[in-house]
Amino acid sequence: MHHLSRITFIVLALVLTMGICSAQAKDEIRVSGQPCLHGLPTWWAIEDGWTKDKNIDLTYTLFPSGAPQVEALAADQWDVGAMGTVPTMMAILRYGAKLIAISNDESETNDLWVRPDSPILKTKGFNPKYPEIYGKPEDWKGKKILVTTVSTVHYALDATLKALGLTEKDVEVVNIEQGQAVTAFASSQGDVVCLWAPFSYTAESKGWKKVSSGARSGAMIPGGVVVRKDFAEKHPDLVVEWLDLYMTALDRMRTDKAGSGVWLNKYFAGYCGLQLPESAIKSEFELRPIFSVEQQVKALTAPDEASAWMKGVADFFAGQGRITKADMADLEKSNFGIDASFMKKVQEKRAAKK
Amino acid sequence: MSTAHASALEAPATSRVKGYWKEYNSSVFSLLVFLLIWELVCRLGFISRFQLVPPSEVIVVMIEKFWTAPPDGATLFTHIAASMTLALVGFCAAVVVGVPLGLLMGWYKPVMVLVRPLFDAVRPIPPIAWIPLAILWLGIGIEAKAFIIWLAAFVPCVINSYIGIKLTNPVLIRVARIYGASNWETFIKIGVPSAVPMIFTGLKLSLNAAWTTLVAAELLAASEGLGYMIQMGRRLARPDIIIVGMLTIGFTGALMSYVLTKIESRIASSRRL
Amino acid sequence: MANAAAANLKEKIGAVFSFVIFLALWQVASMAVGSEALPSPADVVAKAQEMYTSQIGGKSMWMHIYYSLRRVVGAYLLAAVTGIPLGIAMGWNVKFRKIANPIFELLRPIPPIAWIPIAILWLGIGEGPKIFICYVGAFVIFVMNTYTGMRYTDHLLIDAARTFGATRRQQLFNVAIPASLPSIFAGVQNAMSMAWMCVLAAELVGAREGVGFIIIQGMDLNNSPMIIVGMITIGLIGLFLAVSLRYLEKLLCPWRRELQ
Amino acid sequence: MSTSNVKIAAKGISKSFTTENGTIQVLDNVSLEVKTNEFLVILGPGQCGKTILLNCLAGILPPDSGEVILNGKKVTEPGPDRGVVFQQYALFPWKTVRDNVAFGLAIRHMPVKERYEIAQKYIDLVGLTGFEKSYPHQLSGGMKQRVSIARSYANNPEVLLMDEPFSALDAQTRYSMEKELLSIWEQEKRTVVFITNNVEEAIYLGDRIVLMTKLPGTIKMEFPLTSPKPRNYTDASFLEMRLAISEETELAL
Repeated sequence: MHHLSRITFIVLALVLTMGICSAQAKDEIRVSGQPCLHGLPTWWAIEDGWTKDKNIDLTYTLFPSGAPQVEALAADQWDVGAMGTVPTMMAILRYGAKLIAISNDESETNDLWVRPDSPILKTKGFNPKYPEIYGKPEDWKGKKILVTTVSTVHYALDATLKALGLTEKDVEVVNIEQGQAVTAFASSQGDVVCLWAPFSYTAESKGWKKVSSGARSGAMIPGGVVVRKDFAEKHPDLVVEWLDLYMTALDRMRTDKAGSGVWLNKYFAGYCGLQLPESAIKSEFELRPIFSVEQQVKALTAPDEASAWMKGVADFFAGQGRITKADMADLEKSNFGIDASFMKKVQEKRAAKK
Repeated sequence: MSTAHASALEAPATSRVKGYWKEYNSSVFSLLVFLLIWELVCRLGFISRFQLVPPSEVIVVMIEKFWTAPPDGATLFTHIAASMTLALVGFCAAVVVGVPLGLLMGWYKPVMVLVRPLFDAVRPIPPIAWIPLAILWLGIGIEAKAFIIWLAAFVPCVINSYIGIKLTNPVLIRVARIYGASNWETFIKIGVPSAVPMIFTGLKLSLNAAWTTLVAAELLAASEGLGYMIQMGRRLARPDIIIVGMLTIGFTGALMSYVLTKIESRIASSRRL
Repeated sequence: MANAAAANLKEKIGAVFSFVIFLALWQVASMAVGSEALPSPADVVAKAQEMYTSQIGGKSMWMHIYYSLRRVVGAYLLAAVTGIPLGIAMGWNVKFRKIANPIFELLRPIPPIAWIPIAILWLGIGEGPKIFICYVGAFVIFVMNTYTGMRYTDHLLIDAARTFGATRRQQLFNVAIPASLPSIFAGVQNAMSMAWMCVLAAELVGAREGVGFIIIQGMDLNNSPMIIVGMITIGLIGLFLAVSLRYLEKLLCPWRRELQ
Repeated sequence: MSTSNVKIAAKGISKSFTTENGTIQVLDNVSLEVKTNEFLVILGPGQCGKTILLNCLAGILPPDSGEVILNGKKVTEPGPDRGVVFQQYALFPWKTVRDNVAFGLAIRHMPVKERYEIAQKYIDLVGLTGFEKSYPHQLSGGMKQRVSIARSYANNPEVLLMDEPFSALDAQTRYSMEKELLSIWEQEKRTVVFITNNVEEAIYLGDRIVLMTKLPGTIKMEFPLTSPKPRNYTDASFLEMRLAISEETELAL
């Protein structure tokens, strides 16, 4: 009797501890990413054997989206990773992570779509400050908008509405996950759907029309590259080494779009299980500006760039009541977790090589 | 004879309050111990506070959530009400369709032969898998979410009604036939009433299934509800909100099965008398 | 005997007939609403053929099935090893029951899918959380069935054993547990169905393989035929698991025939 | 009556139960003595606490006051020295006839071979030869009760407590079971306490009949039976006794 309950207890305890205590090798960097453009660099480095002559060992873990990625960060499951703006902010706010690079500018790939017969398409540039946004405020009013709330695309929607002089109260916002949003919109639900890549490529292939985006509405949505607080403090050299690799990949993606496209396709189809049309792969590079090392250093240090971009997102969240005033103060105090030192070291290293 | 549950008979008939206390003090005690261990595990640093929030903080958040909407956009009551509505709509629809179907399957062989294979084939498919099809067929309103819950709640209704009517005492059926009742009359007057206790067990299982499918259903275009609350807690990296959502689902679910058990025993005892 | 065989045949014909009707209705419905909203059976068959002969995410369908089964079986065994003893302890020891039951009752209604965040926080992103999600589903069923079996053990049998001088331990192992076996076996079957049903939720955690992953990819790519092939695959394997366990039970529990 | 000859005795046993409707006094100061190898029948109407009394004798239920003495020692719990044959058979459905009969021996860790030899002997004795490998659900009511009797006998108890063992059987089976029980008892004498609500059964089997009243159960009267067994239901002395007891029973009701 007593044996049984004791055995049950021990087994339970073992099961729990097995997962919690995960051993960590010393010169290993555990990298996390998503089935997205900004996940490619590390996978590319591993597959293409870039680390052969380096003394670091990369392991790569794929996450379906930002929420589990941040949860795994809380569980000390990875050291560095690339993700969207919202999880980046949450990782900084809750777990003290550092923002060490901008993976890409995702403003244009967070976009709003309508069906070709939508009245919104009739006018363009109602507010001359935002010439690429379609529709008059009257056209938008009362529309049912499918959006994944508390996300970057929600931020883009908010900026679009503001550009038209509207607020969320003037429209009907429906919270829905991305994949389901496409399905719902395809079956005639809602009037506007807010998507991010690669879902927007499906929208394009269905003949839906883009009426706005983060970029068109002045909402800057930077993809974040973050490092875990502990790891940044204990192994700054490893972080620099990895970041160098990451930047090498970004440089290639900037300069050799065709060659990188082959790898991106391999990553999506062969590793993530995501079959995308060729045009989508091309769009990935066209719609997502990527920064060089110099641009990165500038963006991370200039007061009107990374910190302003992050503040824009944070203000939006604060306005929505998603983060508290205290959270906002924390974020501002840490300058949104921005830490340019690693990128500067990469710059120095490259200069020394030359 | 009465030796079996002598212990139950031995409870002294004291005042009602005292009786209730005696019945539940061990539960209260056990929950307190549970909370204490949880608190200690967090406070003594066995587990990082990022991985598990201590109950003291969870309780504070839970109490706050009764009147504050941020960060997940609605108060706890709104979430509970939304989830309850959803679960009950799905549950009622399941009862309305599932019980008659189960009864007919048990009584009329052709119905069974035709429906059973499909039922068996559909049963192992998890409710979440239906989400895209639910959107295609029913849109993104309450109908689609209720459909997901309906799928889960439907199964126990059918199975228990089916078994219940199958267990009808054949003697009663023969008696009815001797008195000239038609097959339909026998079904309504003998078969259905004798299946009632089994159906009731089915309803209980069904409500349970409805409640546990809630989170899956609220993955589909929800703006309130306990599943949505957990979802928001994840997006905002707020483990405390997640745990409040989970515990509320637990509490409400436990409360619902308790109430149903009480109703069931009341009905059962009135039947006996 | 011949009668039974005839009835059996009738049932099989009925099953085939019902599927034919179902497929016909499906075909008509998909023609009515268009293959965009509902792919026709032919679309699905074509997609299935494509999926089973090519690779998805670098793995064949059979590998995906293998990965899902591995998770489910692992979780299932773990749930059996922990759930059955817990159910026995709760059913047998009053003190233990009083302590464990309220906690169990509180945690029981929390569905496996709601455990996803906690599973990731505790176990990371590897196989751990996926097994954990399936485990939660199966564990509850194992505990419930074992506990119910123990509680409803005919007290007369325990009394009978006591009159033979059976110790408390002997009463447990020679009477209460064997008497609960039918209920435990019902749990063995239901727990398997449940663990298998949870595989989709488990693979929502973030997987690159598995049948659940196929459905999730289908959802993300808005590819209905792919989803339906995934659903049918899950359904068929679930059915297969249920049937094989039923067969196993007949082999292991011969006295249960009286209950059927 | 010399005390040394007493096998099992109840001394001033009282027992009550508390329910939602108040306290029910089931046994009120019941005392009785059973001599070694005596076949004592306790006869009483339904709901008179006979079963509770038997459970007290078996040690399954502790009395509120009073005590049960076996071989001069106080009884506190059930033991292999007292075999019980239950009204509802209480056979283990997952065990074959042979394993059911050998249960008590298995509990005592007797080697399998020896165990089965003894079991076989009693299976033969109760006339179930050939059914060793059957499961209880494959047997009729009478056969199940035979298994139950064999199970008790196989354990070699000093006292056999039988709780209305034949009440669930049809009349025909009941007669033959009574006859068979008597012949088994004649072959292997034991102290028996047999509970019944059937007057004929009591007269047919008993060495002595103890008549109990309705709730609260007390002992109303005793009838010694001296005529040789097996008795004939149609004998004059049988009918006379039946009449005598019936009159008392009716008064008791």
